[in-house]
Amino acid sequence: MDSLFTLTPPAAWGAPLLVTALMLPVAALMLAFVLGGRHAERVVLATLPIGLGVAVAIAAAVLHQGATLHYDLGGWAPPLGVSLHADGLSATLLLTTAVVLCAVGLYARADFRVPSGAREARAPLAFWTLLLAVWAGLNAVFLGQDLFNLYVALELLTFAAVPLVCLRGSPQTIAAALRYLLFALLGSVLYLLGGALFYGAYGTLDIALLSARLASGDPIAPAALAAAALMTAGLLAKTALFPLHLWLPPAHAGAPAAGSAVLSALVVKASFFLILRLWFDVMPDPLTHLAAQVLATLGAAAILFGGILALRQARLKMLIAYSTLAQIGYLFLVFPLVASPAAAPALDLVQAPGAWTGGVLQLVSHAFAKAAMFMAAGLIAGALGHDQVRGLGGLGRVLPMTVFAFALAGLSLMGLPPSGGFAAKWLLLSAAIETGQWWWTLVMLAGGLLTGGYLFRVLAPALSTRGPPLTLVKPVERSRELVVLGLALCSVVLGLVPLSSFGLVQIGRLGATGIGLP
Amino acid sequence: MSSVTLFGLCGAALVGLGLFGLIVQPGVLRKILAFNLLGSGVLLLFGVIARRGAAAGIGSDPVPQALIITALVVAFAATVLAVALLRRLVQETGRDSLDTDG
Amino acid sequence: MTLALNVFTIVAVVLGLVFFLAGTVGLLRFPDTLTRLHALTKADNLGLGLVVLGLLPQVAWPFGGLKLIALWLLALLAGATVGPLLGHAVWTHARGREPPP
Amino acid sequence: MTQSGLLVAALGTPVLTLLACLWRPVRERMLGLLVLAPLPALVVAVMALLGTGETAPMILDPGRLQIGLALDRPGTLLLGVAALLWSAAGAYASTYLRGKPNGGRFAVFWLLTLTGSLGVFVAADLLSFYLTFALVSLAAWGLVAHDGTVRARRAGVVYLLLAVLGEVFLLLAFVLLAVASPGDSLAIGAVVAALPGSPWCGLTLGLLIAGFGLKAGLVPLHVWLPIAHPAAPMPASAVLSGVIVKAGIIGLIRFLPWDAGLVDWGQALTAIGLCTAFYAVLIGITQANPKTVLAYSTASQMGLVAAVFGLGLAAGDGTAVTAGTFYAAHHLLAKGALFLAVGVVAATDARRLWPVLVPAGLLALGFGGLPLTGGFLAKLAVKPVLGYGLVGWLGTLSAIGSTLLMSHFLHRVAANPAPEPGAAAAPGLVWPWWVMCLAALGLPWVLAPLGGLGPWSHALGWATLWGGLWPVLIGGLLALGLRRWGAHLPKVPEGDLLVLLRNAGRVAAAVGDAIEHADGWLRRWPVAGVLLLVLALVLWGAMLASTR
Amino acid sequence: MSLALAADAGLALLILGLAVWTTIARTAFGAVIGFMAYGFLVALVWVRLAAVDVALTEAALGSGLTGVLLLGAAARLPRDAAAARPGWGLRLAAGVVSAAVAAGLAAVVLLLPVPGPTLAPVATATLPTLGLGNPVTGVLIAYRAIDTLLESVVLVLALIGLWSLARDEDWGGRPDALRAANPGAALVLLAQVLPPLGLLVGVHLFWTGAIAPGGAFQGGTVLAAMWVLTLVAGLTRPPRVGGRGVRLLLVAGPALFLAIGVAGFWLGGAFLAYPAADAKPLILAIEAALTLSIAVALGLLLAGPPGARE
Repeated sequence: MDSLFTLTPPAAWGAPLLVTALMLPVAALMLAFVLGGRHAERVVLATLPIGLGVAVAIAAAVLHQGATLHYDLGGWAPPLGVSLHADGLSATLLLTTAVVLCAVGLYARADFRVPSGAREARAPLAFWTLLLAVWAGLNAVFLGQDLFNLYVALELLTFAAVPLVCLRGSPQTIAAALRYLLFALLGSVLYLLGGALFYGAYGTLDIALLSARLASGDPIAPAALAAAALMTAGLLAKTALFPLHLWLPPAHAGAPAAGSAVLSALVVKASFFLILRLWFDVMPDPLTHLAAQVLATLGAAAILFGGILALRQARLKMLIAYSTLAQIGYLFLVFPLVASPAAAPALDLVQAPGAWTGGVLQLVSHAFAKAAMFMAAGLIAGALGHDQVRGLGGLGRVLPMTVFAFALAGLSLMGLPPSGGFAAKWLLLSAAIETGQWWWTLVMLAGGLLTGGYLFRVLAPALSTRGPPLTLVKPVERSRELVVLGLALCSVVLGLVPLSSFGLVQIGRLGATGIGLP
Repeated sequence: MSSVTLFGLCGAALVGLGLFGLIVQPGVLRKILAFNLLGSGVLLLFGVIARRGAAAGIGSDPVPQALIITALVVAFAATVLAVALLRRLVQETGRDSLDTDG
Repeated sequence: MTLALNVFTIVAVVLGLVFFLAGTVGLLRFPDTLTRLHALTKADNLGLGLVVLGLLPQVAWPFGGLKLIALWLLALLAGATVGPLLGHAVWTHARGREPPP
Repeated sequence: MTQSGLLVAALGTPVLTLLACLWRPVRERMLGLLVLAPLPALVVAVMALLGTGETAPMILDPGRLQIGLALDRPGTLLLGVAALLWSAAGAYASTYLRGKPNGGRFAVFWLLTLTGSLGVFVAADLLSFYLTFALVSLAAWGLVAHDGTVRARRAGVVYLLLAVLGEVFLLLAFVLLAVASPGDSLAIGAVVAALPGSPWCGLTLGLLIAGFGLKAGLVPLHVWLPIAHPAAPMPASAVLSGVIVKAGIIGLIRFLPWDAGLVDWGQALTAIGLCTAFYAVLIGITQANPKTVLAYSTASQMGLVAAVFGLGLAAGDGTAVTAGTFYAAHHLLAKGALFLAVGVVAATDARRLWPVLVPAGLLALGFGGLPLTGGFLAKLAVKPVLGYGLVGWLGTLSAIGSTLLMSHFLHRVAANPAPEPGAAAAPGLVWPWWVMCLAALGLPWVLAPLGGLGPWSHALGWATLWGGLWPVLIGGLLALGLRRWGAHLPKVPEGDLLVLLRNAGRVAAAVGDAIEHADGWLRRWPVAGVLLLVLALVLWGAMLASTR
Repeated sequence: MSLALAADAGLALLILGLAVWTTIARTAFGAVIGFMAYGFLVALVWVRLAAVDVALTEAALGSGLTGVLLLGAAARLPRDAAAARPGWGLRLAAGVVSAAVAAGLAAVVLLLPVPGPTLAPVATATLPTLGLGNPVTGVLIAYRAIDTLLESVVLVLALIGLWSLARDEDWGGRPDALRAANPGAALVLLAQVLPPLGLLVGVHLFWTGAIAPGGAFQGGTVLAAMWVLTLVAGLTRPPRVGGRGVRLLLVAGPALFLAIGVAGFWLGGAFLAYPAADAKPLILAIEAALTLSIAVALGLLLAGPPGARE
């Protein structure tokens, strides 16, 4: 056993970047907490660009090497030690997180500024430190390779997200935050139980080692089956997939605009990312066929239910929250398409790479579009003083850039060209047809129609010519509108990037060959 | 039927009880209690697994023990946050249960 | 010599258990909280003392023994504090006013 | 290279003017500039027509997706006439809407639709075709719902619903096409070549015909057309009926596999086309509003073009394409002119109507095949394709029907001139109408060789002239009868079949309530908790089953 | 051996009984009392499972501090708030489903491989290089140092989340959740007699953590308990929320851990690695800072959000 004793040789130059990506937000969080007052905001705005740079560097390293970056913390190799892991998917998500958080940081400066009189105020300090904590949690989830380390990262993320929901302190948001916390904790405990059972079965919690043990041919231990099912259920609770969505709408609609953007665009995706890691990195492919159909059926129900309910919401932010519910459904359609029987013989993703790229594209373009939408809704609510969809008549004349950004984000959600959403739907539809599961196409198209429906409900009165001109309660700074427009454009530009350049997402997915969409 | 298996079954029963309590109990404080029961049940299962790993002269595998300690501290932090939210809920609405509890 | 010590241990521990039993019976039988409190603090502390006394010879001296005695003292201190507090709380709760000093 | 450069300029100008609209002062005065935006496209088309045959396609992404633009024969013809109508309607709009509110917003939607409609004719690959098609469909909503009245808003909703439905059909069809084609190239030619061999050939064709048929107004998906076109302001109606409908036609031209000889699909398309032609006439004559009559005439004419394409598809030869394109080009010019005429008539005094009514009458009867008009040439071009059997006779019957419908239109137009005596339409309205009128009458003669017609002498032979005249005469007689007994006809509401869906709204509301109630139940804590555990057990069972 | 088995069975039954009581008790106060007793018995089970470190943590944190927290909450609940209980159908469904999950888990426990897979030999083999005796501390501080680091950050984050629940006008005040209205003389006596002993036990626990069961978490919890005792008795006042001193104390543990971790790049060849030669002093430094930070954090967590400024 002396191999463990000799410290692993320093990994490729990319590896220390992983540590920086993980520890930068943690250090900034502590610094911001100690300095407090106005310094907290300055620390955040100083750290965000550096973090963005690190994320870009990691993506470049992964693309350059064409393989997964790996780093054993403390020099201890798994199973004893914990290692960090960054494949194409995590690099993409790290980059998305950094970009969205930079935008949220710029947007939120006006909402969370320390009033001139006091040295420090509750909401600003809480928001800026919680934003860094969310970032630390997200980076830890995207980089983790050890199931228990991921559990701690998930908890860090949940404890950062819950206070964001009730930052304003109104009774409804307190109840929403409490409901979110309790349901998330139920999910986490199930995840922990799964982790315990995995350790009981195979004596390790490292994803790579577990995958090797599970794919090694001997019969799968019953504890491992139970672990996978319980962990998936726990993560589904935290991702608010359709029947388990009781906490999402009030929580995401109750949070302040910047908070809702982070919650809907990123926090919900972290637990989905873990389901992807669990299903495609740990579980052997044949094990997940039947279960993939269950997930996809729930995803389809989420798309339809979420769409119809979004159509009927009176408040704009509730409409967007239910839209998140629907768009999450799309993500779960990836499971049957990638792990489809047609793809089984090849036993990896070469068969339907489109589905994987499409799923990741949907995840990323939804992150940008949803963040832009919530921030736009925040601007509208701030300017008009209310959040009712009925009262948006003639908004286009008063806040043209915000409405334009909202429309762009809607365009991407609906999947109209040239947006990222369109490219994602195109890939998912092609994969559905290639693998012969045509019924998912009907669901996707119906989802597109419903999305069009609830966007029309908002945009038609906004672009209408009739009705008295709206009076602004509070003027809206042009810089904040530009930030929202920038994010919406990010989501649209994703569609213009030619499909062939999504090689980054494939890295680490397709085994050694790394061929995928040429 | 060694005592370790016995405690394992006790852990499984605690998990079942905790889940039942968390789902059915209307009051938030009762839910927090049920969550702690559930958590200790899960950690008990983990402890049984650790005890099964006794080797090299130590009574129980140290790695799961460390994980359990970390999980206990996380559970405590969660309970603190939940109780604080509950107290604020009681201050604001005078009720100790969520409207969707019924 | 060890035989005598063992006999002493058994006798002391049994006596201690008897007092514990008395305390528990008192807890179940007494009508109201104050009397139950009285039974518990008295009987159980004495019972614990006897058990500790009985176990002293079995334990490595001096550190093991001292720890046992420290334990007993801690239990006494806890009993001494909780008793008046609970009594105070029960008294004020029943009569709605503070007891005379 | 100049060809590609001009192609980019053709599409770039409207886009640049759109960007200019971002600044409020520019947007306010944009109405006046609408006439200039389509001109580069007109120049490109004319140069392509005068120059040699096929022009070099301009590929934007030479990678393997083959995304790019291309100018082929039908595309050029339709692009040219479309640009002409866009320009004339633009001039018309600047006068028609001057002084009215929201001119800037109208200009923005106008330019968006213009970009999409010109782009549709030149797009050479799936993605850009779908992009331009979506742009022209969705941006046109802004034109339809511009007036903001309850009627305009309702028309906008109906229009958008069906437009998005069409988009969904096309998206699924395009994905089926892309998946079926072996390589990764998305060029339309390559993709359509692989269509006959694809396992989902029938489904794809069905979706394509449904998607493009909806845009062209084929029954039963035509219901939005008679509601949307009249609701829009006059220039927008002209463009909607004239050019935007042609997006469906160019779609059929581009995506139907002509040389595959699919007889059954050809006959089906022909049947739908003819059925639309007659159905639209029957409903058209019961309508009172002249713009609605014109809208039904559009549906009828497009039905005929679809029938021609159907025959071409069945016979498996490309001549039907050139004939159909020529017919569509003439329809575009004539229909645009007629809509402008309606606006001019509405603005002129009852006594001085004849200088507008006489040319309008010529154009209207041209649809019936009145000799020496553009319509006569179009009918002549289409006759060989229709043949002399049953379909040939149905062709002439539809000519009679069109004449009947058009005379009813003339009667309705003449019925409501401007009330105040001595009123004369503003010159800004009149000269675009004259430009379009002359174009509709003259251009077909110039473009005759493009339509597969021989020298003029052939068209001027006595037999052909008489062949064109007698259906018009019969149609005129029927029109007289219609005027006398017209009052007894049943009053059909504008979007005929739409009436059936009136209670669709109530059903949708009921479904919505049920789902909202279910959601309320699902979001109760105990229910969610039980469902979570049930889900865990189901997943566990599924995994256990798959290990057996 | 059956006697030990019988004792364990009795313990297990007692625990299950208390758990059932906690679930079905009528009043929240009764349930909390049941839960605290349950917690201490579970600590006994940990001793029976030869996991003494965990037993210490469970007793101090899992039932001690949690008990105090829940008692405080139970005392403030509205008396008459009878919440609507779900219908019998749902309760039956919940029961059936929970029983199914429990049965599944029981089956899995019975099917676990008897000589379970273990990392014990691997962990103990490399302990001497770290100069540690207690393998659990070895795992916590060295092998899985990232978990402990994130763990301490979670505590600080929970505190931030807690403080964010205060009212805007109360910011800068002192947390007031623990201040007893009129602490009895007995409580004051206890708060004067016990803390010195508690302090000694806490430091001892931290110090022996390197070679015997104990460590930062356990020591920190005992110290926090003593501080809470003095707070309840009113002998000391909780610090102001805005104070930079208390925040430095809170952040000292994780910050030092992170600093030494980063230094590991050069000293030990990797992030969070310790130099082969003098790992022990560094580890003790980290443990000391962690103990201090955890004690302050847990105390403030119990003290609640800042209350009205007097």
